[in-house]
Amino acid sequence: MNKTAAVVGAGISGMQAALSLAERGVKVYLIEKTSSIGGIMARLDKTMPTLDCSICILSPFMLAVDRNPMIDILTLTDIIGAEKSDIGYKLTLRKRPRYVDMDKCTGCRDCMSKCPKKITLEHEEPFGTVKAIHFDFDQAIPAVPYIDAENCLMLIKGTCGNCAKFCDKDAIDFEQKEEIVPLEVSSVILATGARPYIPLDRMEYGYGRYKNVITAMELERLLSASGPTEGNVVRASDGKEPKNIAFINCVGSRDLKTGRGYCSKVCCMYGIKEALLVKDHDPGANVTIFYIDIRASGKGYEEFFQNAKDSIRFVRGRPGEILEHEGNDLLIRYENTETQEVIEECFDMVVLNTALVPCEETQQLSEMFDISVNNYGFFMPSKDISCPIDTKQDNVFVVGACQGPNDITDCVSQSIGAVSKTFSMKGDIKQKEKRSLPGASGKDPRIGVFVCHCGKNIGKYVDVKDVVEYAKKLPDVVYAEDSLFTCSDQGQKSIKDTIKKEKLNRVVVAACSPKTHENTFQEALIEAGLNPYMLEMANIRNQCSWVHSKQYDLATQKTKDLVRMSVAKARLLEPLYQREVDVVQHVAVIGGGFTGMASALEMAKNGFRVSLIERESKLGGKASVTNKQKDGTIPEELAEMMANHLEESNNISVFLSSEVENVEGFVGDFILDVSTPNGIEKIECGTVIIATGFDSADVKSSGYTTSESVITDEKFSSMVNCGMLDGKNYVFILCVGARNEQNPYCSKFCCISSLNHVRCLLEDKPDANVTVLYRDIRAYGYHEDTYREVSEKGANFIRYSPEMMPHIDIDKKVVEVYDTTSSKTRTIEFDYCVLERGAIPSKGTTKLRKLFKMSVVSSGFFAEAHLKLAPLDTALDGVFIAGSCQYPKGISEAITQAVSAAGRASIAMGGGTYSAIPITASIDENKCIACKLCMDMCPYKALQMSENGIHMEVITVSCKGCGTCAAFCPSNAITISGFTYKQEKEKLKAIFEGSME
Amino acid sequence: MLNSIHSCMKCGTCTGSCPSGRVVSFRTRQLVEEHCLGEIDLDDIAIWYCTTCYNCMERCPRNIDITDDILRIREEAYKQGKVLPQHKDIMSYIYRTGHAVPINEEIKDLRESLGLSRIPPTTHKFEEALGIVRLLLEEGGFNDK
Amino acid sequence: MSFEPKILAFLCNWCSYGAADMAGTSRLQYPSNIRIIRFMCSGRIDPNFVIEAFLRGADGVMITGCHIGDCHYIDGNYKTVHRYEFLKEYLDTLGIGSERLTLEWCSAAEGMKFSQKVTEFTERIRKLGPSPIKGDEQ
Amino acid sequence: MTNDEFAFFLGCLIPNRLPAIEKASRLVCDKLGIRLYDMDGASCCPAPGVMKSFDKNLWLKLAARNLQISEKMGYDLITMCNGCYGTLKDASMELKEDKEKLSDVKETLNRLGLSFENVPNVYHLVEYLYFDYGLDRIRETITNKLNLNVAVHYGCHLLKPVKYRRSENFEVPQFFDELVEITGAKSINYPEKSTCCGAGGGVRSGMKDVSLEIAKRKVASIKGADCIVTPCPFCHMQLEQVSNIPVLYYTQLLALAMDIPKDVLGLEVEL
Ligand SMILES: Cc1cc2nc3c(=O)[nH]c(=O)nc-3n(C[C@H](O)[C@H](O)[C@H](O)COP(=O)(O)OP(=O)(O)OC[C@H]3O[C@@H](n4cnc5c(N)ncnc54)[C@H](O)[C@@H]3O)c2cc1C
Ligand SMILES: Cc1cc2nc3c(=O)[nH]c(=O)nc-3n(C[C@H](O)[C@H](O)[C@H](O)COP(=O)(O)OP(=O)(O)OC[C@H]3O[C@@H](n4cnc5c(N)ncnc54)[C@H](O)[C@@H]3O)c2cc1C
Ligand code: SF4
Ligand code: SF4
Ligand code: SF4
Ligand code: SF4
Ligand code: SF4
Ligand code: SF4
Ligand code: SF4
Ligand code: SF4
Repeated sequence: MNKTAAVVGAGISGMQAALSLAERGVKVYLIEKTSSIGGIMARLDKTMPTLDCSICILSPFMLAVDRNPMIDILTLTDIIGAEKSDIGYKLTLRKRPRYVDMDKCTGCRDCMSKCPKKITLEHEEPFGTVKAIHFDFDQAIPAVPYIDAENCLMLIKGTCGNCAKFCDKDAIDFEQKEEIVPLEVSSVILATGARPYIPLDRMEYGYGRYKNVITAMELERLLSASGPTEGNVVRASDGKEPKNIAFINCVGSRDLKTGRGYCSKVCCMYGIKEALLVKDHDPGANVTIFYIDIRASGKGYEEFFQNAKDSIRFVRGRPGEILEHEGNDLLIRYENTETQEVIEECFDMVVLNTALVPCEETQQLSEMFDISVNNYGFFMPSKDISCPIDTKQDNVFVVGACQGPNDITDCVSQSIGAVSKTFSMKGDIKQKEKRSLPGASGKDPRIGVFVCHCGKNIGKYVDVKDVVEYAKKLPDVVYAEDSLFTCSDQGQKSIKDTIKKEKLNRVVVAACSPKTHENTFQEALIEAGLNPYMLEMANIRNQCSWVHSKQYDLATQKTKDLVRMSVAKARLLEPLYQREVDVVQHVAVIGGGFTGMASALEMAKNGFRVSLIERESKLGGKASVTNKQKDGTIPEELAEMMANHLEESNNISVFLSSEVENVEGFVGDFILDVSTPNGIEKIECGTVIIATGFDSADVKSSGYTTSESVITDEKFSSMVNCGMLDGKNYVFILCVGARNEQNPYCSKFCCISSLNHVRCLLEDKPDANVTVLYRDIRAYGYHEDTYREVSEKGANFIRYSPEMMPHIDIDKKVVEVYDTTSSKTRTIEFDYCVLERGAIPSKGTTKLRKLFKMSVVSSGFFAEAHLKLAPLDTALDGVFIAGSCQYPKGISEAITQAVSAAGRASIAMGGGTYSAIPITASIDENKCIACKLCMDMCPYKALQMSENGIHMEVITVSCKGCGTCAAFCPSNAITISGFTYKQEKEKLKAIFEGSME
Repeated sequence: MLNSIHSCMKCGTCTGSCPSGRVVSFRTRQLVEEHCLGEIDLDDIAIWYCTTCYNCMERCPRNIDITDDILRIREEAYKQGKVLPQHKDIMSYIYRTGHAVPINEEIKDLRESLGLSRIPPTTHKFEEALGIVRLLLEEGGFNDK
Repeated sequence: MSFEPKILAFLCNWCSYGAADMAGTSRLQYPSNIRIIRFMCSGRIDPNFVIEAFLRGADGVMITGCHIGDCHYIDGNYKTVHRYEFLKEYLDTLGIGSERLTLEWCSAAEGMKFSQKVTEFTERIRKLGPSPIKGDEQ
Repeated sequence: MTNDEFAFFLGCLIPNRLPAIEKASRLVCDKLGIRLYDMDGASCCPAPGVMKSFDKNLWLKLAARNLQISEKMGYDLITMCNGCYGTLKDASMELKEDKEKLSDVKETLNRLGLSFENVPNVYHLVEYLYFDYGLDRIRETITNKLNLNVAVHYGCHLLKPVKYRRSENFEVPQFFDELVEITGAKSINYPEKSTCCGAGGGVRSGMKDVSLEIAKRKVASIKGADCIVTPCPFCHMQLEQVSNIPVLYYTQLLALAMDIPKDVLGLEVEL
């Protein structure tokens, strides 16, 4: 029986899960309640901390989901019932009508321009309207509009019908009815995400009442170039650009009044991001952020925050209230808690950084599947920290923002992890189908040109018939035709038939953008027995008819030019093939902490042989210095249990007191020289997972030394674990060796582990006097509950500033600290003063980095391929990173990454071969002068010197085809398939061969 | 469910909400903090600036019953005899008349001219009831010295 | 008849080609003088292509790529920047003039920016008049 | 459901300083068919700002004595003052919720010869009018639609602490505005609408200048109003002292809308 899965919710989490499942050959039903996949991320302008354009990095992802034959996208669909069955679950789906026939619609938008009914979209309400027939956002997928039934004049009153009248494709179908569909699947992954909280119950901030108080999500839409104002930040009240903008943090989070005690984890950072973007739009704007603690806990976050300080004003203090004054200006009343001044200040616009809250159906779904929700209404993993994505049910998983606020990186890790857990590679999964692509046919070029009218989208602005006649005269063109919609079934059939009839061996389609339909036409070529790379598209719609729609003659002329250019390149097209490499079915895991052990176990479960290499004489990493967790887990016991499992597994060899000394080879076949107590061991493996964790920073960098009573976090941990604590007064100093000049990043785990220290201490000694000296308590997510709990129990928190580090007097056993929120210097006695240290990359990092030619980020931790969307991959194919070596983190996050990295490695190894994209560099040995220029330029380290040392060679499996090397080669020795110098030069030449005017 | 003042996270919402803090140097958050640390100065007149508007308490994101806590602080001050003379006067009025604001001849005339009873039907009119009020006050340790 | 410049644009596949598509979906109008050639990465754009374009008769060349930091291939566009600086000098030396070359960053959501930049650049070249080396080769 | 009959708790300020409010309230209630019975021997509520600050226990007992009077009369208690409401409502709720406190109070009152069994319900007139009596019934009595712009002031203790109040919305409440607007008057918005008048908590009695400064800032933000309307004699006094426009108590406004002549009401305002 083939396995199938339902993924519920198509945000980044759901899409990532669906793609990972599809990669494993699992049939996926991606169920989304709205009209498009994409979720929150599709509506963001940029993503922090890299300031990537959100839709740019997401669009290719969405397209990949759309095109994947293993994924069925079911939009406008809800789950209304679920029942356990023999294979998993029988679901009942309700599919709501779109009123547009997805097979017929081409996404031309003609209907929308003619629709008389305007409506507003969520998060865009004060700023702009769309039509009753619309897309939720420009890049929606499926790229088919839908009709909002509640607002369509036809559907409510039976009048209008304009859209139907103007749709050439007859795609509008008012007769569509709601359908109830059964679906049986073996597993369910819930990825229903979160909603931005609508802050109506914090009325003192006036949202909904004051026009110029908006939410961060609304600002995100304003900032977005494809949002309602095309990227202009304006006030809803008068359309003017605001000059004085305030952001307020923690609106609806860390707030028992609105029932949400948790911290939403992402809002500090997205707030800073939006503030910077506002500044970017208008450098003259004054931007202020009101905060309690800036929770920049994550890779690159602290640096992002520190840089933002140059242009953004940060005020510590949560405002009391906002009053609306004349001209809709806003008066904020607040206490600057660092000066204790009470201030009333006027702003033009106020942005509320609101919480993430669970989606409406969480409760209902939890009952349907009999899984738990926590007291805040998010899905709750059932097991302890060792399985943060499992639920009570074996085949139901919860990933992403639906189990609590998460940033994109964490969403992605969790999704890949869940898939890994659901389906182990070997046995269960059918092998990936290998497809051999057809080769070349015929020597001399025989080109067919297919010009599309795209309804009126091209036809109305360009003389298509004239273009066809023109095309027929071009060299090597043996056939040309026009059709109303080339992408339609009919259009594709015509291509396939003509290829056969006219013996075409190259095809030019002049139509929309290759980004939309290249794949569609490539499939048609394959079906007709042609190599898919014998296709060249001319983008005569998006880049011609639509942008010159008032210049019929010029547009027609340009269309001819574009066709001529494509034909010129087409004459030189050559077949390309998927590249396959054999992969050794063995993985090396470096580092034996929680992450390494979890990765190793997961890989063994997936059926691969594993070598686990640990530098120390014992497995477990930091487990022995970690204390009992809130959920009762004792890390040391967990580590022991995992170590036992490792031992029991026949598939795993553990090398203790061992280190990697040399690395050769590349994905599929690495050879590691490992120094073990028994000498050098050679390990041949297909992939490598690096899990080398972190080391603790030196207390000296903060000016401290340890003593009997001034102890490190680790010492304290051990003392707690052994019940050795004997004092009454405890002072904890946070950010020791962190967030300073030497280590300018935030180590993320230390606030959490410090709170855990305090919790354990107070459990043991409820009467202890505890003082925590902190800069920001970064108790992100549910850790806020621990922060609240320990302060309720009497732990005192005092905020210090890095300019005045707390002074420890070891002899007198007192700490002197300047308390910034009361502007007083306080002297606190201690029996023990605990230095909570930040993290630094573990000591072997530089060596490993050199061995594997990996990159690190500025903090020294390993660099991932993409911080948001590929956090476990590296620039090096076949090498993955996970856990605290990627960035310091807590145990459950580390284990999630471990499982996910195992998932990524399994996919790379599964099926025994590794396939790479066909667009690659190749080097003409005769032309190469071995100057090595290209080698330094390649971002993927895909070039190496040949064994004889006289020319470069391409490691084709690693090459991504960017072409950078080719651009640098002084002797034109490098060819990029699909974009060869000759092909492009022909294309370029062709531009000037006709008359351009 | 209300939380102990110790759970204060020093957010400043309370101070930012306080109508008095805008006029005088009374800082709600600081009062909470001082109470946590046992550093309250009961001689400081600041504790009497709170109008008991409840803004801080209704807005505190950590659900701390701030206004009630301020009243507890004042009770402590009263116990130590640290009260304002004006407030003491009011207590005396209540002791003497049952009213914090007793009637006077002018108002009596006004009442009559409005067609109301010259003396309102309160402890002003009912001696016996005033006696019980006094007994209660005395039991509570207050007598009009 | 007034001078109609011939403009050639090299676009990277990921961001700026997306921006050009977006300008279309948004029906933003710009002068029709431009012809686009797509590469996978702006880092691929060999100086030879640019020179070739001028030799063949282009009056202006536009290079667009992903914003710095957004490169699909990690850092290809950093290399583009360096090459751009070099090319400008070279164009001056050749007497073509560096002002006939421009480099712009456009994200896939910046259809508006793309159309504006094309319009501006076309106007700039129109003012400059025909390329001084036009017709020299061929 | 109450049947429009109440024990009428006067408090201190209304009978002893602002009898015109008492007059208007009695007249208006009469027109509305709400019967008010005097609470013989009632005292100060007692004043929350002072008494509750000094000795909460004593505060509770004195309040309970007042509640006891209404219980013995067999009616629920109604008050026209936010301060009295603050004390009596909160005290009644605490006694209802806390059995221990209740038995302690009972014991004390019994010892003094007062029997106290059931804690009566406590109403503020405007809350009662809106939530129980109903706008429609009031509307029937309005014969003289007022053409006024009114700045409404709620006062703090009518709304807070929220756990003991009828309206959950204390930031932007509507009910009093609606009550005001059925007279034909228009409630205008002003920035400091929900701000405290500054009188409570013993601040007016203790530090008058500070208290008046708070009131001044509040009143300064009122633009384009003909008068201020309050539901509380204490706020009333406070605002009157700093305002250039007249301050009316709600029943006075309602009385005017019922066409009750100013001289009967003892009102000397120009509107
Ligand atoms: C204003 C704002 C700015 C942000 N900025 C950043 C940033 O810069 N960087 C960063 O890392 N993170 C950022 N985040 C957080 C980030 O957007 C989220 O972590 C992430 O998008 C969550 O992805 P998800 O797939 O788990 O959930 P979502 O994106 O919420 O997707 C869930 C999907 O499930 C669908 N769905 C819900 N319920 C059902 C149901 N019952 N049946 C079917 N479908 C359902 C929804 O329609 C939605 O499409 C930001 C968040 C906000 C609100
Ligand atoms: C004092 C303290 C308290 C903590 N408290 C908590 C807590 O309460 N809750 C929580 O969630 N997290 C806590 N943490 C964090 C937690 O320990 C980490 O999240 C977790 O250990 C990360 O696991 P890891 O496997 O990625 O790294 P590590 O535990 O650091 O393991 C890395 C392993 O790799 C090995 N190694 C390193 N370099 C090499 C090399 N070149 N070759 C071979 N082997 C190598 C190391 O010897 C080590 O065994 C605490 C950490 C500390 C230091
Ligand atoms: S007009 Fe027709 S084909 Fe075009 S977008 Fe609308 S429904 Fe689709
Ligand atoms: S029928 Fe409905 S969707 Fe179509 S144009 Fe009319 S209102 Fe718009
Ligand atoms: S502290 Fe937490 S809840 Fe508050 S803004 Fe920052 S991330 Fe959001
Ligand atoms: S203690 Fe650690 S987690 Fe907390 S702020 Fe400092 S460096 Fe960051
Ligand atoms: S094409 Fe890009 S990835 Fe391939 S070798 Fe050249 S530079 Fe490296
Ligand atoms: S740049 Fe060209 S010549 Fe130089 S090593 Fe690379 S391929 Fe050879
Ligand atoms: S509002 Fe509450 S949590 Fe915030 S400072 Fe005041 S008392 Fe503390
Ligand atoms: S209750 Fe008191 S302390 Fe709190 S806001 Fe009102 S006046 Fe200030």
